[in-house]
Amino acid sequence: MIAQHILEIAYLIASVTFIMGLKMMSNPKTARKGNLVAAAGMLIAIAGTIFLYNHEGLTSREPLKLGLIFGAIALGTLIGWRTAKTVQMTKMPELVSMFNGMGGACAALIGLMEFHHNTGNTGALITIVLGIIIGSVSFSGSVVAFLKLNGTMQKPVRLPSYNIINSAIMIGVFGFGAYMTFSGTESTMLLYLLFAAALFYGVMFVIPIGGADMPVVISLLNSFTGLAAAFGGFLYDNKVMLTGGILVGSAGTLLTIVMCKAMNRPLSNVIFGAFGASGTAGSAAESAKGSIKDISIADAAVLMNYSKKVIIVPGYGLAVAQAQHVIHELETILEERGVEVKYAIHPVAGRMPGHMNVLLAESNVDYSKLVEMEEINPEFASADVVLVVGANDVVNPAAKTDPSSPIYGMPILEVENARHILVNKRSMSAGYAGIENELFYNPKTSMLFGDAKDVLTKLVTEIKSL
Amino acid sequence: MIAQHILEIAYLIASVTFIMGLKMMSNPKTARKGNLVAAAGMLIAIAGTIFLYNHEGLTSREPLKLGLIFGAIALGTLIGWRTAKTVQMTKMPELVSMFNGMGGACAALIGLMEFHHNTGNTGALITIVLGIIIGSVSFSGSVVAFLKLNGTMQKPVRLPSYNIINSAIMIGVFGFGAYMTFSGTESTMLLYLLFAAALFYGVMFVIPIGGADMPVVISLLNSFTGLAAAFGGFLYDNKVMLTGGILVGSAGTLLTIVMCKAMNRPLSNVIFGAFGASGTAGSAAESAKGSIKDISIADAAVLMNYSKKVIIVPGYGLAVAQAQHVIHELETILEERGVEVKYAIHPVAGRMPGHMNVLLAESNVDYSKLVEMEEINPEFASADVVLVVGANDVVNPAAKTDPSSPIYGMPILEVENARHILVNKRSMSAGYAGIENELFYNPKTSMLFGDAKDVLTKLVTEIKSL
Amino acid sequence: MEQALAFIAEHKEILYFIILSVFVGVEVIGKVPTVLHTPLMSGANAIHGVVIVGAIIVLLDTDPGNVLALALGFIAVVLGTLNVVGGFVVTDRMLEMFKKK
Amino acid sequence: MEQALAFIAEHKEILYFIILSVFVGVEVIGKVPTVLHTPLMSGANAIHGVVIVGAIIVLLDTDPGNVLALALGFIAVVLGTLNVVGGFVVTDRMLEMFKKK
Ligand SMILES: NC(=O)c1ccc[n+]([C@@H]2O[C@H](COP(=O)([O-])OP(=O)(O)OC[C@H]3O[C@@H](n4cnc5c(N)ncnc54)[C@H](OP(=O)(O)O)[C@@H]3O)[C@@H](O)[C@H]2O)c1
Ligand SMILES: NC(=O)c1ccc[n+]([C@@H]2O[C@H](COP(=O)([O-])OP(=O)(O)OC[C@H]3O[C@@H](n4cnc5c(N)ncnc54)[C@H](OP(=O)(O)O)[C@@H]3O)[C@@H](O)[C@H]2O)c1
Repeated sequence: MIAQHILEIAYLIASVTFIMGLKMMSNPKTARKGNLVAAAGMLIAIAGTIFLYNHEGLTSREPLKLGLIFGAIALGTLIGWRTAKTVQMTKMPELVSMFNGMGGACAALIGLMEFHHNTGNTGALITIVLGIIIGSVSFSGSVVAFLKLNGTMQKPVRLPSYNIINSAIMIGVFGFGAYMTFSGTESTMLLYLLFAAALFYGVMFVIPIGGADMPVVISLLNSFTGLAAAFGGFLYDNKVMLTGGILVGSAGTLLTIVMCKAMNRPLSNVIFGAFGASGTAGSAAESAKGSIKDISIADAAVLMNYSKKVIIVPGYGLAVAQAQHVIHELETILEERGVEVKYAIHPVAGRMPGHMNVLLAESNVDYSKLVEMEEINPEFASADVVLVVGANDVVNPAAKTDPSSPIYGMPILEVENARHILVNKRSMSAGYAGIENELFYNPKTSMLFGDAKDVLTKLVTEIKSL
Repeated sequence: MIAQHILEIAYLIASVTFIMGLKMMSNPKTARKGNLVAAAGMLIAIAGTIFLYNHEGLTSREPLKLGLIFGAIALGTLIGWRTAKTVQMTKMPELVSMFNGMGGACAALIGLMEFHHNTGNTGALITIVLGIIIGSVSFSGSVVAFLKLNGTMQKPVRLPSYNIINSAIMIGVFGFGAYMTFSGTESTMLLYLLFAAALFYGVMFVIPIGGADMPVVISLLNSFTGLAAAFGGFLYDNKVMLTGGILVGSAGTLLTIVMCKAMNRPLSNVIFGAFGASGTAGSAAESAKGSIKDISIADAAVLMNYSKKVIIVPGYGLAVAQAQHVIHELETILEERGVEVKYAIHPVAGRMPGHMNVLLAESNVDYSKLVEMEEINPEFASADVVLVVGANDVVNPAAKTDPSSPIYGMPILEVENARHILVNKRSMSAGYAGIENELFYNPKTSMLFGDAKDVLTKLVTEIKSL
Repeated sequence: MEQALAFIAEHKEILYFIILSVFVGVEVIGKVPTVLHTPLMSGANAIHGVVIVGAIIVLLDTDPGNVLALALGFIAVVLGTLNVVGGFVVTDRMLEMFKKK
Repeated sequence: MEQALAFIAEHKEILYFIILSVFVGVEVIGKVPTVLHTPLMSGANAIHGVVIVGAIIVLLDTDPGNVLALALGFIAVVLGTLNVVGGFVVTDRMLEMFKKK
């Protein structure tokens, strides 16, 4: 009995650490500590369960089982730790996606194993079946998301009227689940068929969505996994699984919505077919307004070297090109020459919210040089040069001027107020939103075509030689 | 049974409305609706209790009882509604204090009546006794606070080493409470003695605190009453009393701390003797720096009439003088003459947070003219005239320049950047913090002595005649 | 010690309830701009008037022959109503003035 | 209908628990600045790894002779650990870079 009581208290403490951890993670000053607090709580919950959990008549702690548990934890820790420590910062979305999938799979497996122990107990079966379905969808969906971000799966695969097909599949899966719950069946075959069907639905759910929308999808799947964990909590009447699961479920849902809002498009748009992958990406065919002006690396170097103030606008292309270290070098050398350099950080530049901050922080850029959109916008007027590196949508004036544009209404960085605008990208192709950008035709704008890393490296060499 | 179930659901709904209501009240756009949402939930909880509550074998609904209940509600509604509708906006702190006291008394009475029904049941007795003590302290404390705000009780009454005496009384009351809980006594006499002792402690708790600190005290007593309501919830295992009580208890505590922070002093300072009432108030004897300059109403009128931009800084004196309507008149007439007029709102101007907003909103001042401190501070430099009406501490430059000042560190309105500063107050006495204000000796400053309402009325007449 | 543990574990439901409610209360208030502090204090004040539910219960459960109890209960309900009605009405009055013109 | 009412009323404890938890989750996240969205998503991701507790329970409760169940349980614990450890470590790595220089 006393062991049970201590375990309950351990769960209570862990639940509080989860709340406190999330709360602390919402403030830059306490964020890191918050993560550690939640991790400590997790440790308490896990250790408590291993040593104290007891279901009269069922629980046993043979050396074999304990060996398996510790072996599994050791293995998982080893792989998880190594992957997390070695992965490149630009690969964050992939990583979160993968870890999320693991959690979903874990929840589904628990359901698969508990199904036969609960025949006839409808209440328990409801939570089990929902756990299997949601966990599996989260798992297979995360894997597809991972492959898409990875570049392995490039194009969105879209069957004709895939929305209708997907809805049908979803209804089918849940109908199947209802049958498994209420029919009293004990068939293992059917159980695995349900598992397979849910996995299939997860694939179908994510496959039509464009790669660029993956962060939103991952955030959504993240909250799904939370839900699956909560169903596990219902099954075992386990409070810490409930708090952890529900917290992540609700917080993840809100975060998904917030991410969509920051990009100025409704969530339904992301899921049910949206510009992220629609044909428009190629058809940036709107009549070009004016002509494009090139600039040589040498001229750009001179221009920047003799400026008073340069503002750098990093975007998705910088992340892809892994140019965060070179840009820091450029910044350092310019500062040495007495040029004031700042970074203008748009909240949705890159492919995840806060992507640019993480990236530039990695390359040791001084935190105080990263200026948020609202603060930097008034400063562009006093900048001699704005250097746009691999950014596109976040500097597209159509968001302010063209009500028919899909990004209309999204706040943008008002770079056109600067004296000179340098834009580095590889070609004239569109960005995430798949639309033309008038900025490139602005008389003040000069293009520096090429891969961001290449161009910046050359620029640095050039400036050094001045 | 079904009635019970409906009642539980009614309580669930009411609890959710309380949370939603508080949440909505935290946003200016939804605040009013939020209040109504919470009120609707309260109605549901009350009606549900009257018609559906049932404690097998105890509950009965004779016409007499129902008559008493409806009579009491009718009486309370009549008085509460009338008072709330007719009271002047400047009397808000008094009103909140009074209503808070009523809630505390209600909780204490419940405890007094339930005590004898629960002899021997220690768990119940704990909640009952705590409910009586906290409810009574909240009641008598609120009454004292009311009298102090009201002006009936002017000076803080302080026995020598009152902190020690008060702590002793507190320990005594709780010790007495513990005796009542654990001794198994059934003495009615002792029960009422406990009630009286708690009332006495409430008086002693508030009486040494200066009148100006009352808003903080009221906020604290507000959370006490929440706690008392929560203890009632424990007693009856009544969920809606629990949620309502705990929500207000925790929210009220945070609000108290936030209020103290805005005034830059710790809560302990307020409770255990602080400058609010210490001797310094009169001894604004620091050597005056420079000399005071008077200005006539006529000259002030001319100055303002021919300005481009006037910023008005309202303070506590404006509230006391009930000059909010006259100041609006002044603003209107100046605007008619083509002068740009804005109000600079310091977060703790007046005697309650947000006091100035409520006051000026009452007199129909356009919401967009009320500018928060952070936003208006850069604007003072472009103002021709700043008119300070009954404000003192919130424009005291010592907060920025003098580390030994009790208000050092509090953000202030930087009026000294304006071209001319007009200050209206009745004399050279200090404000809430009881300290000298160098601003009045500033060469740019001219004093307009007199009661705010008088002076402003004359000013309006004068400007009209120009 | 053992007893304390048992007490906590046995009352875990209510403990979770209290902890979660406290967090909700604090988080909900945390975002309030200074302008709304006065109305908020007043609104919260009205909400703790829910103590009136207890007063009604006392009155419903009381022995109908006990005049003192009936009288006390009556007073308690009056006080609770004052808290509720006064609180909500005055909050509404304050917030009414905030609406954009 | 009546059954539904009874169901809700009988499960009120857990309903309050769910509702309060949802509010806490939403309120706590509501204040996060955009900069912290990525680390937060990652941190939340680690927290739902608490599902590992369920995997451990399954393994502890399983018949020690059932090899398939033991194998599945083993895999479940590995997956759960990956979620937990990977999630917390990567979040820490991200946040480490935010610290002021
Ligand atoms: N941050 C988030 O949370 C998030 C999540 C999902 C979606 N989004 C969306 O992503 C967009 C972000 O805007 P953004 O301005 O950062 O990016 P963007 O609009 O997607 O544009 C990126 C540009 O970078 C260029 N580029 C690609 N690889 C490059 C390389 N190696 N070197 C140099 N340039 C390269 C591309 O042009 P070339 O091909 O011509 O080189 C492209 O036009 C927004 O529309 C936002 O809504 C954001
Ligand atoms: N807002 C809150 O939440 C809150 C709560 C508690 C305390 N406080 C404290 O209250 C202070 C507020 O600052 P404040 O600048 O608004 O007020 P203040 O510093 O208290 O000064 C008010 C001034 O108004 C003058 N005055 C009084 N009656 C007047 C009348 N009828 N006509 C004209 N003038 C009159 C007084 O001077 P004469 O006597 O010479 O006329 C006094 O110097 C701060 O120290 C703050 O910390 C605020």
